[in-house]
Amino acid sequence: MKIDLHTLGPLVALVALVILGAALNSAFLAPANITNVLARSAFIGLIAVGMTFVITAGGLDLSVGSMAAFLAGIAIIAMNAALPTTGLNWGTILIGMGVAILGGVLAGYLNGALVTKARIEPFIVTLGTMSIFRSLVTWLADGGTLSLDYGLRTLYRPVYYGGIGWITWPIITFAIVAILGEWTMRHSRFGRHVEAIGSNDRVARYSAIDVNRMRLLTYVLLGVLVGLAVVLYVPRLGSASGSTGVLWELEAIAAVIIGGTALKGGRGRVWGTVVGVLILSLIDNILNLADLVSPYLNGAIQGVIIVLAVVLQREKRTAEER
Amino acid sequence: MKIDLHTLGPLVALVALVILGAALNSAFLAPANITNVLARSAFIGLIAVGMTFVITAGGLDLSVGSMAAFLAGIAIIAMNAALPTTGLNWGTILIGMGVAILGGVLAGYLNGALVTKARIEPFIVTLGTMSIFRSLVTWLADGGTLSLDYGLRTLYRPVYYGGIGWITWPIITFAIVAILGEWTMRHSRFGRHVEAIGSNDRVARYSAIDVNRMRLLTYVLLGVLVGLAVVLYVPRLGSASGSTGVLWELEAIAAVIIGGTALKGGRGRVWGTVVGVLILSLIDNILNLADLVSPYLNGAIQGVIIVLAVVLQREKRTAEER
Amino acid sequence: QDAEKKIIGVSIPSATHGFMGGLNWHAQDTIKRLGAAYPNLEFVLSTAGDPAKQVNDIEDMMATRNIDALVVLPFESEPLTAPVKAVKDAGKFVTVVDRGLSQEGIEDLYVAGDNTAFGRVAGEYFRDTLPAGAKVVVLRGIPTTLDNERVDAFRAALEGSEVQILDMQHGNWNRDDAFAVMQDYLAKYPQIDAVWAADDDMAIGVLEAISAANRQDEMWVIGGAGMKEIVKRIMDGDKQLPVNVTYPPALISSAIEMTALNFVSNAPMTGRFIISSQLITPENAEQFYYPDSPF
Amino acid sequence: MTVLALDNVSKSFGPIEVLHGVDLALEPGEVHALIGENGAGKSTIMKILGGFLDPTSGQILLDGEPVHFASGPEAEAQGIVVIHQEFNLASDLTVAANVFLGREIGGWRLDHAAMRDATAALLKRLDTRIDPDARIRDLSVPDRQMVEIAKALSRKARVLIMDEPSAVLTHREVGALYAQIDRLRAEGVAILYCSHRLDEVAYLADRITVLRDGRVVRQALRGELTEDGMATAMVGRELQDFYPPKGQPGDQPALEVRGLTVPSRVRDVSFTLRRGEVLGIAGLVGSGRTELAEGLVGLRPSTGNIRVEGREVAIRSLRDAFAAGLAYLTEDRKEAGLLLDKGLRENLTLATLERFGGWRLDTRAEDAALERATREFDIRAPRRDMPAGKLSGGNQQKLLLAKVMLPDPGIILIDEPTRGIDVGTKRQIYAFIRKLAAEGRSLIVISSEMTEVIGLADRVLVMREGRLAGELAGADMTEDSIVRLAMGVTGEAA
Ligand SMILES: Nc1ncnc2c1ncn2[C@@H]1O[C@H](COP(=O)(O)OP(=O)(O)OP(=O)(O)O)[C@@H](O)[C@H]1O
Ligand SMILES: Nc1ncnc2c1ncn2[C@@H]1O[C@H](COP(=O)(O)OP(=O)(O)OP(=O)(O)O)[C@@H](O)[C@H]1O
Ligand SMILES: [Mg+2]
Ligand SMILES: [Mg+2]
Repeated sequence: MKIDLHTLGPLVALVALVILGAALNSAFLAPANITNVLARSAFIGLIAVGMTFVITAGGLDLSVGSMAAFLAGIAIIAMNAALPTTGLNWGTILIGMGVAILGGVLAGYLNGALVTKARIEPFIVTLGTMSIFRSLVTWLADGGTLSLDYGLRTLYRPVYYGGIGWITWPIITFAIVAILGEWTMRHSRFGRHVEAIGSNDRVARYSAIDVNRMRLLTYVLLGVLVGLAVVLYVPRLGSASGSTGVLWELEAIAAVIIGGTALKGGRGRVWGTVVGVLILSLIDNILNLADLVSPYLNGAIQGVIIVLAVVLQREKRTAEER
Repeated sequence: MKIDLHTLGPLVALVALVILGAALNSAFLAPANITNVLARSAFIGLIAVGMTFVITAGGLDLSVGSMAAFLAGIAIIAMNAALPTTGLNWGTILIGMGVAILGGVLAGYLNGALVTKARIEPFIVTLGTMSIFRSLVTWLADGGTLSLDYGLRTLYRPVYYGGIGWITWPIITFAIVAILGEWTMRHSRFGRHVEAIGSNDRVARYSAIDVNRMRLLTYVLLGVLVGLAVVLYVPRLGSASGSTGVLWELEAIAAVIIGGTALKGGRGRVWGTVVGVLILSLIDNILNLADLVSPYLNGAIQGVIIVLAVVLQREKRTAEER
Repeated sequence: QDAEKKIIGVSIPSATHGFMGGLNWHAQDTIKRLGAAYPNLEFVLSTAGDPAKQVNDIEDMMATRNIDALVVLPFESEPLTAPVKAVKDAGKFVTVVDRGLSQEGIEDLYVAGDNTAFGRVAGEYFRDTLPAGAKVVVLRGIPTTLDNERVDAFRAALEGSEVQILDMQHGNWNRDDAFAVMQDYLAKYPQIDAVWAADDDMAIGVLEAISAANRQDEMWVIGGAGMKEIVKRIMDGDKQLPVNVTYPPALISSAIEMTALNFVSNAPMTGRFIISSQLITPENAEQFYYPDSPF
Repeated sequence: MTVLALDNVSKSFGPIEVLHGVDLALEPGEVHALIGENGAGKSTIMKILGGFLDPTSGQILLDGEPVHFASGPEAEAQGIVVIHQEFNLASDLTVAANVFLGREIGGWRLDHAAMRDATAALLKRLDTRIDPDARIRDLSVPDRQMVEIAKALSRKARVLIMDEPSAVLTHREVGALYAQIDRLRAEGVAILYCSHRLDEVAYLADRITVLRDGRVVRQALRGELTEDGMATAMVGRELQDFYPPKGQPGDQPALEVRGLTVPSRVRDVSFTLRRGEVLGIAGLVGSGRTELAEGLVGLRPSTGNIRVEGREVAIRSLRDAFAAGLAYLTEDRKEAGLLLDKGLRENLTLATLERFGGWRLDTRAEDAALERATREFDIRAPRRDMPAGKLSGGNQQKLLLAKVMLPDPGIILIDEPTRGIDVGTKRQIYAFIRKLAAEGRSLIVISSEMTEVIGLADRVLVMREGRLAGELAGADMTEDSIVRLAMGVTGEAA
């Protein structure tokens, strides 16, 4: 098999970070810490897998963070509203999950339709919907926080914290979605067409691919995955507010690009995205492991590591191209 | 002369907004309000003109907001430090201005060099430097605010508030930069080369254009304009902190794209950018002037208007193509 | 000498606006001071930009730093309640600062300012000082629960008086945003008698906008939280800034210090300490003036 | 028995009508050649037949019935397959993925092996060694064309429309293409074939339609038209000698190249170009001719010693090459030659902007230059302000030539000078090259058309696998000897 340097580069960065972490603190490799890091990567991870498809098809979605906040908000409202009728049981929680996922489908459809039907630049569409979702959730929460009923929260909690041994549900979900995503990108017609569209949409059109439909589907897929991320997020914090999911979009896009997917589309690497997500979570985790510097400088270290992680990968590429 | 629909679209949106504003509140067209809105637009305006070049050459810069905060911070520190030696006079302020502009050159050079020499995706480079600059200014300010010496601030104040009649210096600067920017894009070799690079960098290379140097120059130009924006920003409030310039990058990019410049490069419209900047400032102004709805929903209205402004422009374009 | 090392984790929001900046500074300053004073205490500080990151930080402190106590200023009450409860359930000492958790009785020690008083004290000053028919505008912070509490209390204090609130928009505790909002208020309302800026960072922006419009003589401004520049001007008897309402960022210092004392002294440090908001007037301003703080 | 026909079809782009009442009928089992000057409307006809453009008036008849194709894929569903003049490949995807794009084999899971095998089989039939797993962006221009052909062959075509499929191919590959065309013809496929190589038209076509300025001016059956006759019908007047008489190159060396090496592609090439000489470089696809030229002008990192007019020069970028008086015309006009979305003027002056005004660009001077260039190179553009990508293929090539000649270079390297150019213009270009040589300039002409090299060059270098395989001059320049050197076959009968 041919080794793909685009994926290898970030992998090297990931391994370097793991070694650094282990050197800084022996607890780094303890199962508890690994569980924590993997589980919290799941939100951005799910979103980033969806984002990989959107970007590969030549799109972009800046609204995912706000969308997550909005979906969490309506899911919580729905569960609280249903509680008196349906009672304190899993049925109520399933309603909430359903609302999150269905809301994700609709929100993704909105973005996709504006991009493909109204033919507006994705950057603008999703910048607009980013404002809209953010502002709606703030309004729904009346400027404060929307909280899930305490009983429901206790019932729902194991969805984030429980699992099979130390492999908690978010980790399992992220793993399954990553595998399915990789499979879809590599081995399905949909993935093939997504890559073709991002590479050259005229060629795709000439090959009888319904370009608009496929593009729309990538946004819907991303919406569903944002919904799924929300399903895992709500039991963790039990609330949603205007500050939920701020900057998730940048993190997700960064993970996708660190992973070797080209921002201009045409080449999607779901594995790379997973590695990118892990790199970003590990940076935060490692900064917490040691008191390296003034906390004010955490951002600077983060920035340097992100750039370095990509340098590792690009260096190889230039060598290959020359 | 042929009418350019790309620029006309946003212009229609701008005129619609002006009419809306005037209808909602009679104070809207008062010279004081016009001065306020134009002067406030100047910061984003200067940056967006620079961003137009970067995007036209196929680049992107997410770091401008943080860069502005950082430059404002070092300019203030420099002026405060120079004060005991140079005294309370314009010389000291010129030092501060020099530091801001020179700092802008260096910061732009850093971004540009990482993009062109280290060959890293601009999105990642500037996401990294965005974190870095933001974190540096927070560190310099020790988490708080860097304030300019009171005497200096009083001396410096007229640079923002003064001017020729109601046309204050920021307005004048913005107008001059916009005209120079438009001229450069249309009538200079540099502008032609920038468009060529964004359109197809291989063709540019085969036409003996030093692609890397030109790309680097666009980042340096943007850095200089960020520096210039800072020169106008510091006298306004005389301070800088970690929250200065947050999200300016998104606003600047949005203005550029609303103005009809393509995000993928090759087609720059500086006039369009100016219109885009004005649209964005006007939305804020109108939302403040009119008691439309819950302030929580301001973001939603903003989002809708941004998308609509672009719909106006795109509708035309689809008709033109097949 | 107690040889056993105790680790105290401190988790606070990052310095995204003036007040938080001051709070960050006080936290670091206190940690440095206590670290030197008590060699068997170790501190772990982390700052978070959003609630989810703060939960991550707390998880990391538990999993990798093995803390004995946690001092937390929750970014938001709701999302932090369960994670902080988990820390308590693991047998750690928990100090909650400023924003109460949404469930009673989790923390050992609670040190807080009083947001309701913060709004009320300001509101009462407006009510008592302004003549009937006076018009005021309000700049709100970032939409959050605590902003709601302050604004509601302010409104309640004015209830029944003849003072009219013209408008309330969000200045997001940010100087630039406040400047723009105030400029637009000035364009919109020919008569404004007073401004409640609810935060001293916003007050700075508001004052600039007023003086740019040359309407300094028409209105005064009340901020909040006692920023040193503002306190200085009150001390100097600035007419535009008659008073201020405290909400000291130094409360984090008290919280960290009391938590430390719990380990180094014999006195158990538990209970609720509410540091109420006070009115800073030209007469008492001196005692609220900390020239070294960045805030 | 006509499968597909145009009935009185006209086509306008905006106010300009480019086809005027064209009738054309394609019969099964027949190769129908469409020839005409650049911009005559050949590609437009093909796009209309393939469903990619709507006729402005007139109709398309499929099996005698009027049809309307809403899109290319819709026409393809009816068995009408088009090989476009410009590439239609997604360059990030592999060869196999492109061949089966939109018609992937497999159920839920794509059957990669089946597609790869099928692609390999198709490519084998075309006698090329392209790896089905290679990405298109890593392929050379001729290889990409072979993939296009393979892609078209993989579709079940009743009608195959080929727009200059051979323009970028070399000898050997053209042979493979002919074999496939013969096979399809025998299977009863109707083929519409467009080419500027008249020898190939004479060899392949059962029926010929000659187009001039959007009108059919002549229809003929196999054997009714000689190559000269075709040329005359296309141009509308007699054409004399195809190649201009060769000149007398001077003795002074204009360019001396010693030990030029382009890492991993060209090794140790040395030659001397004399003033006033036209030096041909021949070789098979992939023999490194393009890399040699690009290394020479600083577009690729290279080592070696270069002297211009006896002075040693260091060329590290194209700018250095310009300064030394060298110019290079790329073979890849779509990707490296022209900005397809920019106007003619912007394209013409892009490499030489410093000649047009100081601080402010002098658009008047640019327009004047465009005026001159359109005359000198006979660029036929319906409108001056159209984007270069909307020009017909041949006219794009002429524009590119004009762009390269603008700095008035002393030494000119031309890679595939007449790709996609009609006979009439070819003659103009040949005459032009000769004129340049006569003026004392020196030229290197890289070409895959053997006859062109022989007819034009004073001397020819043959490359094989990145090295110089030999040099031929005068009467020794024959197709046979060039092929021998290029393939590395020695001895008399191989
Ligand atoms: N989309 C378009 N818009 C405007 N004009 C066009 C467009 N496409 C083609 N033309 C014009 O129509 C004419 C015919 O072009 P066409 O591509 O059919 O020529 P051709 O015979 O294929 O020439 P060549 O041999 O150079 O490929 C040309 O003048 C061309 O510039
Ligand atoms: N592996 C590759 N990666 C990228 N580009 C390539 C690769 N191989 C060839 N090319 C490009 O394809 C073109 C043709 O290269 P090739 O090696 O076939 O040289 P050539 O002898 O000039 O052949 P011809 O001129 O007949 O195409 C060149 O522009 C070259 O840059
Ligand atoms: Mg053609
Ligand atoms: Mg070649």
